[in-house]
Amino acid sequence: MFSGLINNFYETAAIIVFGIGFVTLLLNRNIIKKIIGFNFMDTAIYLFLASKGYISGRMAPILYNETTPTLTKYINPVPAGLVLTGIVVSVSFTAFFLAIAVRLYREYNTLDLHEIVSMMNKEENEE
Amino acid sequence: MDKYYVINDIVQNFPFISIILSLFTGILCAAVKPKKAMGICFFNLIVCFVLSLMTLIYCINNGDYYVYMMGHFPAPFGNEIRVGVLEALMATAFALVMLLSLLGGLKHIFHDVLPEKQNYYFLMMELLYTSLIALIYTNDLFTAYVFVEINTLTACAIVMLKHSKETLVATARYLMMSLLGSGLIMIGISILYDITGHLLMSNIKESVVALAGAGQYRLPIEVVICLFAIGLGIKSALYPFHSWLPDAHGSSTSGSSAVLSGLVLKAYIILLIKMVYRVFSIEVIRGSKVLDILFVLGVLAMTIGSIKAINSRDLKRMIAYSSVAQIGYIYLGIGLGNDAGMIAACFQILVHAFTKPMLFNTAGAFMDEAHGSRKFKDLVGAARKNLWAGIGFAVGAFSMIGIPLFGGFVVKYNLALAALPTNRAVLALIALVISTVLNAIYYVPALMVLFKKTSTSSKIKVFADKNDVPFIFSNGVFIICNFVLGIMSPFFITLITMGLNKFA
Amino acid sequence: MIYIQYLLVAFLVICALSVCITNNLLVSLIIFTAYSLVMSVIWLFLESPDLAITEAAVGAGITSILFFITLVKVNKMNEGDNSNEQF
Amino acid sequence: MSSFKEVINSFVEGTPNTDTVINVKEKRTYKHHEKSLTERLTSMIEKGESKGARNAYTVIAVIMAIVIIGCLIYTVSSLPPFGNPSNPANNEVVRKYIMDGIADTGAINFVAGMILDYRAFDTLGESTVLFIAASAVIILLFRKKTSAEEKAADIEEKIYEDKHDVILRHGALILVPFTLIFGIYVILNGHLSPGGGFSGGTIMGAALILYNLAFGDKSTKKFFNFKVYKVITIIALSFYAISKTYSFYTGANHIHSIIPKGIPGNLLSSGLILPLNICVGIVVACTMFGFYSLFDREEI
Repeated sequence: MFSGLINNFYETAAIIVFGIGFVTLLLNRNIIKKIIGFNFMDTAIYLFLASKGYISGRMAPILYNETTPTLTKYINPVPAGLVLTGIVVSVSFTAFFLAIAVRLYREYNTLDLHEIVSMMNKEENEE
Repeated sequence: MDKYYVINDIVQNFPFISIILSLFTGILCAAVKPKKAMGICFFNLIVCFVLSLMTLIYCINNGDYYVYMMGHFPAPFGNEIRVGVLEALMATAFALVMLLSLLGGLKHIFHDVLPEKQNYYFLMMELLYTSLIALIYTNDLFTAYVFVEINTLTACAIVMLKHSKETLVATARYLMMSLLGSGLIMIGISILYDITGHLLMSNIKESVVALAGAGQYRLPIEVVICLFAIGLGIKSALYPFHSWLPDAHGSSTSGSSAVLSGLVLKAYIILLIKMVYRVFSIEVIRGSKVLDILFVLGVLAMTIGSIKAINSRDLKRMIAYSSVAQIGYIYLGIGLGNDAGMIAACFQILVHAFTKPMLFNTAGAFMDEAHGSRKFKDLVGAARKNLWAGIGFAVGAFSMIGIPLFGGFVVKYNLALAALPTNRAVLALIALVISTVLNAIYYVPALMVLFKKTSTSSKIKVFADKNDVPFIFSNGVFIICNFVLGIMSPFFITLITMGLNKFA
Repeated sequence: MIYIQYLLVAFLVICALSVCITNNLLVSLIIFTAYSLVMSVIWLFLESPDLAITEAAVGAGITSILFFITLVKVNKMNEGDNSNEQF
Repeated sequence: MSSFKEVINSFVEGTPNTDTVINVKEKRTYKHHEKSLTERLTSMIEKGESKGARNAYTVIAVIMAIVIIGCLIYTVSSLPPFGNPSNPANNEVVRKYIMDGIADTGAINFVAGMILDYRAFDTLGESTVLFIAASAVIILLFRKKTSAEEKAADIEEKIYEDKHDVILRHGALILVPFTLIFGIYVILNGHLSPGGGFSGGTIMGAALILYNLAFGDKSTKKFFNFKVYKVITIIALSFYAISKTYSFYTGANHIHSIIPKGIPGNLLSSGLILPLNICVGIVVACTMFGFYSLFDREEI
């Protein structure tokens, strides 16, 4: 098992960062921290995916110094395309979540989600 | 060329046209005034309904599925969508439900959403519909991921469009849980891509079956199945991950609640069913332990969701918790692991999609009578002031409880039949009985409160709110649909069976 | 070469951990920016220049700007104390 | 200067070291800072809230996360080895993308060919995600300013303008054109070299943001306001959707597409990829600047 982990060190690191991001997103009370955790989680997945496309000794999938491509010269282009899509998705979500954070701060004057929820419950009980 | 790729009928283009049309008209909504955006949205939904219905009829006549290439390259090189009876049936039902939910909640949409942002409501709804049908039709895992993200974003947006503090908090929690789910789904797709080398469902299935046969990568496949089940479970509010649902569905405007509970949750479950059949193959799934987990979680959801609903003092929250319980039925059916259970689960998707939006819309109508309050104590006698909504609520409640003539009964009957031959029969039957009793315990008192005679509403003065014609219309159609689903259930079950047979 | 990659990957994990531990939002944002930059270098090592250029522009550029501007905004609201203002 | 102990304390408790780093004005409150562990504990005791259920939830969540991560790490150890050419992922799909990519799409950059031609449906969805996110941020933050507020903003702008940093302005004067041209280069060469619509658009967006920071809102508004944003974005996305509809429709019905592929390697080649890259670039540049502008002053 251990040699497998060392051999796949990019994937291992990606999973560890994914775990840290996952826990930060789930448990941290601060919304900004949650968003950073979400970004960690997503980039970790992209690292995982991108390392799947790498083939040692080959180069980036752009035609170089030849007219007809040689298969053994280039790495796998599929993961790169998927990650490119994913990065844009995650920046969209970051912007959306940050906008919600700004609005929440304006309404409740804090960024602590637990505090916000307890304030909301208190208001509801008062009604 | 494969026979499934041949396009020789104009009808075969319709699923693709409905996806692109809703996307395009959705984008256009950003540029126009709210009333016009509403017109575009309804026009698009009606067109999509007609197109999907024609596709459904074509598929029934044809008796087979076909694959539509999105581009010039066949699988496994390009994207493609796959159209069969089940997909077309769901797309038709979803278009109808969305149309009726929007009509029913129209008054509230124009009341709850700020005037300058109303066109964005219809934009989000259209793009939500795009993502729903794309999720239903797609045959490619990564496309599914992209449209899951669109679905999440638009679903959060229609929650937060109601201008209040409460919806903001609900949106933040909903978004957080959804992002966790998306992360798990994405990493599942990555591992699956790594061990099979494909993103297209049919090709992945071939590889997975071959790998499972050879006994290779047993652990990764097991882990990936669990990741998808948890990820989609979070997004469809399976029991331990349901914490976001009551807030999000309870606080948003009634049209949004209707669409969220009726359609958004269902799309993820349909994706899960597609994965079970078309990505992992049912044999591999049966070999893993995930069905047991889903079964147990389904049973827990059925009971605990109902108990939470009994405890709530708020009409919309009660209906939202009832969704948790109803989602439990679907997972119970999937967890049984046989075809009959899966058919019952699919039928429950249809029944719930037609019942829950009606309940939310009528709840919105009651809230008008109580000056916007959702609390039961303010809603006493509300159904007497708006009898048409009261009838709708009663029909929905009877269906949810499982009284014969309604769809809910057929679902429970079929689930019980499906459970009998399995080794989980006792637990499943007990859960069904307990959950039926619990359903009655909260829906019957709710009905009694709503129809109670009070000093101000001893006589039924008005049959319905004359100013709200769209609601009267949509409620009527919803009631008819509920009866149709209950009475003509054999027809729908035959359709679902046809579709599921072609899935495998 | 492989040792540089080990080092970079270790840096990623350390960055993620330190963001989890620190309580100062500004510090965690700066760490996040550094993380994105290292990530784009790693993508060059993985022979994906498309990703490297996108991550450098999006992750280290726009996302960080958005984070910082949110922080500035929140700070400003705190100073002005106009939190009850409706819009 | 504060003592070492104070520095350590401030690090542990999360309050910034006010004496050394922060000036007096910012000293007052740090509400937007996350509460430190000790603060949380004291507030918990003071309020006397029963946190039993929440703690149980936290413990369960942590256990669940650890189990998931453990399973995943165990899975990683048995996955195909890193960098091996005979992995299952390197199959006939990759072979087709590389060997036939130039003939099929005309793009030298195989990644661009893949995302904008072979798997264009995903990319259409992705651009839509960006558009939806921009709309959602507009919903959340956009507001029409009243005339009084506009006046106040004008005055602020004037004060702000006087204080404008000479270095920033001159730096921006040099940097903005180069950044813009680099962004345009990256977009136009998306099918020939690394980059494409998304990265190029983001670079252009960054250039616009720098311009706005250096020269103020008024000069930006002369060429970029909400109306311009709406029109440009909708036209670009509609063109994207319509052109892809054409290519999907012809593809599925096995009709020959009339779009020429051009000579691979030339700037004007590879069929629809170049126009699509331009569209995506425009949408992304507008959206990124729109995000910044909405966050900064709640308008575009």
